[in-house]
Amino acid sequence: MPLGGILFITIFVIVFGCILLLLASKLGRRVYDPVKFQTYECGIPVQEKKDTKISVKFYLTAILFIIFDIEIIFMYPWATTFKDFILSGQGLYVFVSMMVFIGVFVYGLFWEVKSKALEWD
Amino acid sequence: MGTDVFQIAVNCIKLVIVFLLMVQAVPLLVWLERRGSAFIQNRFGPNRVGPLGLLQLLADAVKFLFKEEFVPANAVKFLYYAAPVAALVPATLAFAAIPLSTPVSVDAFEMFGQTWGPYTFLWQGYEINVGIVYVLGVSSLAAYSILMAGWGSGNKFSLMGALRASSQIISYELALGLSIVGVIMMYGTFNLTEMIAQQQGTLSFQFLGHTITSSWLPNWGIFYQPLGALIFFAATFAESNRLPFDLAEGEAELVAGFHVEYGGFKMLLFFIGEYGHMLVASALMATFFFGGWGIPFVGVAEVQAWAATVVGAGTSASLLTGLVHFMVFTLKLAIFLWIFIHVRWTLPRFRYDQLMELGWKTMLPWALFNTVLTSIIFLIAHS
Amino acid sequence: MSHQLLISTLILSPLIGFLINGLRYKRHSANVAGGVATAAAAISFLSAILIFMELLAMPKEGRQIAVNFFEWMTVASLKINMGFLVDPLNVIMILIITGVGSLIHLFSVSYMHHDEGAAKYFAYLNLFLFNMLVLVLGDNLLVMFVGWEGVGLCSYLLIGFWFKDSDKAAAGMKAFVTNRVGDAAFLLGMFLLFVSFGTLNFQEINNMVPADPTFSWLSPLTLGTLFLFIGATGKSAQIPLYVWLPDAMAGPTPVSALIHAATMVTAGVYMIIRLNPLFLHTPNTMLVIAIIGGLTAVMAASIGLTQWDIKKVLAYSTVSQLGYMFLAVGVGAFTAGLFHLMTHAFFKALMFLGSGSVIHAMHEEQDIRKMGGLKKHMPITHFTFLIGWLAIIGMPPFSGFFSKDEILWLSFHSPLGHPALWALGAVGAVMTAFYMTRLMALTFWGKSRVPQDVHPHESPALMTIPLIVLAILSAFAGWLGVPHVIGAALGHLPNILAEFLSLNIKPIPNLAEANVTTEIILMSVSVGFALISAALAYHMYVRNPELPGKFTEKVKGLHNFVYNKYFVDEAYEGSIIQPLVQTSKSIWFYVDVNFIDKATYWISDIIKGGGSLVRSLQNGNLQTYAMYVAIGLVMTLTFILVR
Amino acid sequence: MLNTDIFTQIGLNHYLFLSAILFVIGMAGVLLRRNAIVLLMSIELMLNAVNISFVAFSKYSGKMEGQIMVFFVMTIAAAEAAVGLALAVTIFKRFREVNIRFFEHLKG
Amino acid sequence: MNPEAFLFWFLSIVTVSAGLAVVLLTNPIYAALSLAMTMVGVAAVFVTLNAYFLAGVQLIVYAGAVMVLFVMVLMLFDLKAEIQAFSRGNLSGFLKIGSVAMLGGLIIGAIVMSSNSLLGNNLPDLVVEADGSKQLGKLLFSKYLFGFEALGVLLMVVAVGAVALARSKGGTHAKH
Repeated sequence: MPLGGILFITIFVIVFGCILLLLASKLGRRVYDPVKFQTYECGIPVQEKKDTKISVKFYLTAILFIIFDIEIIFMYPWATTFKDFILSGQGLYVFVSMMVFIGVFVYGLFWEVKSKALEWD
Repeated sequence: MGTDVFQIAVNCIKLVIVFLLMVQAVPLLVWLERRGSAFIQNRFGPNRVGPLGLLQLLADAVKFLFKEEFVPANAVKFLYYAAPVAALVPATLAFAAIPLSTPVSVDAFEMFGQTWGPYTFLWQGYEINVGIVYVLGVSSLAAYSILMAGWGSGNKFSLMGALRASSQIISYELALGLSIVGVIMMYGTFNLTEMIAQQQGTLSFQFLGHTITSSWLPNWGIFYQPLGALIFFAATFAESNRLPFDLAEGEAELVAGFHVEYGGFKMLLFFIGEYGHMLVASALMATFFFGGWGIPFVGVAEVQAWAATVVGAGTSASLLTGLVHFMVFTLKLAIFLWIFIHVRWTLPRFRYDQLMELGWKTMLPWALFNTVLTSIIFLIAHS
Repeated sequence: MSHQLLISTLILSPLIGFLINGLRYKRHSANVAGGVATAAAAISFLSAILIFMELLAMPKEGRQIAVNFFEWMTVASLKINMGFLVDPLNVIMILIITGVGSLIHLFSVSYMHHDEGAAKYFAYLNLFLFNMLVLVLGDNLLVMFVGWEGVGLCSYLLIGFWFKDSDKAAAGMKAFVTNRVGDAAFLLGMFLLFVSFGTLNFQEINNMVPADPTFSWLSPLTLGTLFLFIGATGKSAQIPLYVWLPDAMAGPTPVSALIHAATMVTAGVYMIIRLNPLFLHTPNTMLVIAIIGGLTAVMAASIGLTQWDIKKVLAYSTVSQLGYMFLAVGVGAFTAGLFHLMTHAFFKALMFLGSGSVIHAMHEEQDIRKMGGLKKHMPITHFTFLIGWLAIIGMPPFSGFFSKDEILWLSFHSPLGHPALWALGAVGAVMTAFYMTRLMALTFWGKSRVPQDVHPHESPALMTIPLIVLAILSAFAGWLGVPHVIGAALGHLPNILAEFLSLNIKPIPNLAEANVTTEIILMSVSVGFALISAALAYHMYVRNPELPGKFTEKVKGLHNFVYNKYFVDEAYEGSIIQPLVQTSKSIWFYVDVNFIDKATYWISDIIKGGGSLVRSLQNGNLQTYAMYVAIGLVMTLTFILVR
Repeated sequence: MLNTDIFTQIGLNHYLFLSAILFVIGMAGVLLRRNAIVLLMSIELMLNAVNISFVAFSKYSGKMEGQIMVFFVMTIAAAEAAVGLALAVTIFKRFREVNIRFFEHLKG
Repeated sequence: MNPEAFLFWFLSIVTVSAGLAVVLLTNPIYAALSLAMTMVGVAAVFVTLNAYFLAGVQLIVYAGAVMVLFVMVLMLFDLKAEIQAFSRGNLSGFLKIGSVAMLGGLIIGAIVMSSNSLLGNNLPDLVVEADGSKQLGKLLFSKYLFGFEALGVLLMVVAVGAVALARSKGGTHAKH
């Protein structure tokens, strides 16, 4: 069971990173300057602005990603077993059922492209 | 993880070594990148510190360590610190699952008045039988560190950079995931070790009941899945935020992306993460399409026989075999890493809309096409 | 399997055509829609031909293709399969339906191409074909009933196709309502048959019919067949339910040709032929059928004498000819009935399409008083119409002669027949010859009475080709069922149709002992009278066009009586519809408004009051709802655990 | 001597308890939090809890069906999250607020 | 303490505490990150149950996709710690907490009461060790094919619907 190894290396990496960060924070010299701690905006004073407008495209991308990601995940068990299915004579059946699925997938993708959900400007 | 203390200890040490391997690769790659870019651009690059400037990396590391610690005023402190550490984890976890060489078998031996062994140690962090899914799953966690860094910095620019970077990563993850469906279908397994084992020997495949063999081509995945390999490799560029897809860093628009507010050692950790992704990508490339640790035209048994003549049979021969294969794997890795670097200094950057267009409207459909094509050929070939 | 495929192609291709046209009707141009629909009908026709060949290839005793698609319903002992049966009887029907149907589709492409609702029209037409095929092919009464209702629906939709004209919409409504009366009777008949036999499958019913006839009027089988016959009078426009068919001419002319002449209206005849052993078992019903059929033939023909609308004349002619068919089946001459059904389908479709062609040429003018002399403008239409005319008046050797003559002869000679029935038929035939000649004369011959602003012209090829094909069929189809007198005279020509149908229809028992002389005499009498009557009509309407007016002056009362269709519509209106409307109105007022509505108001008030009490629970807060779910879950779990 | 079997012998019940606890936590989140997005997250938590028990049953009864069901549940959950967040985004655009109190337009 | 038990307890503690954090932390971003942690923990629990493929899918779909979406949305909304994170109301609050507690108690009670009858007497040891993902694939494409296709359609509908929703102008209600 690789779980132990995974846990071990995760914890190790986290501890390692923390130690390094701690070390770096102790070793560096500090000079206090209030301007330095201001948010960096290309040198001009920070403009405090409520409601930063962020394009809705980002969620659209993320939402579409979720949906299509799952569709792709669905292909994985199919891909592993496809050979076995062919050898047991059910290849065409499984192939056709997957093609139906992919057809629906492509239709969805096509719709998104057509409805300009994937256009960035 | 093992049945007794020795095995557990060795496995733990192995994991640490894998991690350190990744960490030490970063300065090397940075050096390579700087010298390489200088070579491409007809400059010298760092050449003062040490022979060929090799000690420059050490100097850089020390400089990083002694940088001033600094937290922006608007930052969310916990996330600001957690992000660089979190950047390390996914790459490490993924890299540890990739088989780097042949397993090493250790004969029974005496130690501390006790008989230990015999053991078989894998030349990898751990073996996972759903390797591909695991690697994909773990590397999809990379988006968190980016988002944490971007939001934790309390800076509009870094938030924007983080969103763009993560959007880009997830967009290309689709093409990436889809491009390997053909690979999975071909090998019929998720297990990376089995994939490598299936790529040994010379090219031979079944077609309509005939077995077709080649006398000189190695049995590598690239010959079965050229389109898949291309899409996969291109997508990994985007996954690891490298040029020509390093929009997150687009200096002109977003100053420097999600790590604007980072400096010193924290920046270095992000670097390690990014180069770690490159390493994982190259290793996966080698594993899926170029026979992993396999040496073309030479079987594992031949190498073992040769090693037995050099150091005598047993543990040491097995170790030597592993080392040889590891070297081959490293060589393959180096080639891909060099391609990464070469591309970075050759191609210009995409615009963001072009990037998204390429991911969704070009690579995703082509990957889908590759999947369908592979399955059709498969269906014809095997029935 | 291949049978299944063939039959599904046959049945489904019009349905698919309907879906294509129906779902996208706004986007299609008339030509595309017509092309799709015609192709669907043609595919259906092709598969019908293939099925026919398959059937021919089978040994004679086993000419049957039964397919069962799925089990439709099972309720107690009632088990209905979505099953279809093809045998010699309905293979003829499907050939007629799809063949004539295809021709009419083709005709419609040109006829309807100006109409904005053309796609809708073709969709309905295809849907009609589908339903008609279901009706004809169904292997049990219920599946048949599905088609029966479906064709009724399509008929309604197509009669009211130009629904913006309220008269036409009303005509559609009239057809539908009249058919409902028949359908109700059909359902009752179906129930009675089910009670008697415990099945609705045709073959099972036909096999279970007792050998000896029932002479009781009240036996369930007599009642059942009577009800079925009333259903048939609705669909096939017989007395007393014929009134809808003349009004149905409000629909587009090809529809009249397809639905109201060639196919749907013959469904009743088909149904009786399909169940012929059962009907033979109940001679009382047969007598009723024969009398009704004969009376309808005469009555409709007499109305046809006086009508001025070209389509109305044809409509009454159709009713009259349907009467002949019923007369035939009523005297047990099922083969003759089917034979006449077939020939009538050809020549009446031909005449309707011809009238469509005329109407098209006359710019939607249907009054024959405004026509005349069209012969020189429309040679092809005239020629084909001429053949139809020859066929319908029973001029040998055209198809109508053979079928009509066989009916007349058998109504005289068959054990169920009677000279009086023959007399009815003969009178009808004479009248038919008269009014058809009148129609020909007023439309094509004589002096032109066409208004100045109308310039008649020959129709395009797309319309004339179906006419020509149908003309050929009307001319020669009669040789399929040569009466054995003539057959014997011409050197033992066999009656192909009767032989082909021998699986379904037993020959009339005393056919062999027929008196040849009687037969020839009767034949000559009816043909002779018909010819005289035709000549009279020619004389009256072509030679001396003023004669008819003088004549009608003399018998004005009678003429008015006939011209107004014996006031049957008015009688129905006064005796049935008005009382019904009045009763409904009073029921509406006393029961609906004063009782049911008030009761529902009370109930709704109670619910409103209760609702306003419970409404506070539904406060729009999702979490409160989730809390209710949680509480419900707790209660359920507690119940399960404690129990 | 305390019987430590309950701690060392991990069986179906342990996983079911874990699942139940996570489920109840998620339910509490749904009932108590006011942020619509946190509500959605709590629902995801509940779904995960159920998935654990599915997989546990799958393992201990030796049937693969449980895992298939988890696969399906994940799909549905992802779809639900996508639609839920799209709704949240739409509502946020309108009201600049994700408090569940603002979504009470369906009250009777 | 055997490794199996250790792993179980470790993972349960991680998962449950991360789950608690989801509900209790007032800053939604921390809640989302804890939920991601929970998801990863659940994936690990799946591994202890030999469901390797599902663990990977859990990582990819939940941790990698769904939670990224959540975090993204929260960051875009820029929601800081909430002043009033929990709903108020004496009676309903009491009812809610009470019903949740009751529910927890009842489920656990039910598990305890039925522990003997859940699986019957003989517990078969599962043989989904190595070939689990293949077995899953075979079952998915034979017995559960319809569900699979239906989900494909569902996903397509969701893709269309979610995009249409997210791009809409925000409903027909007036602003308050």
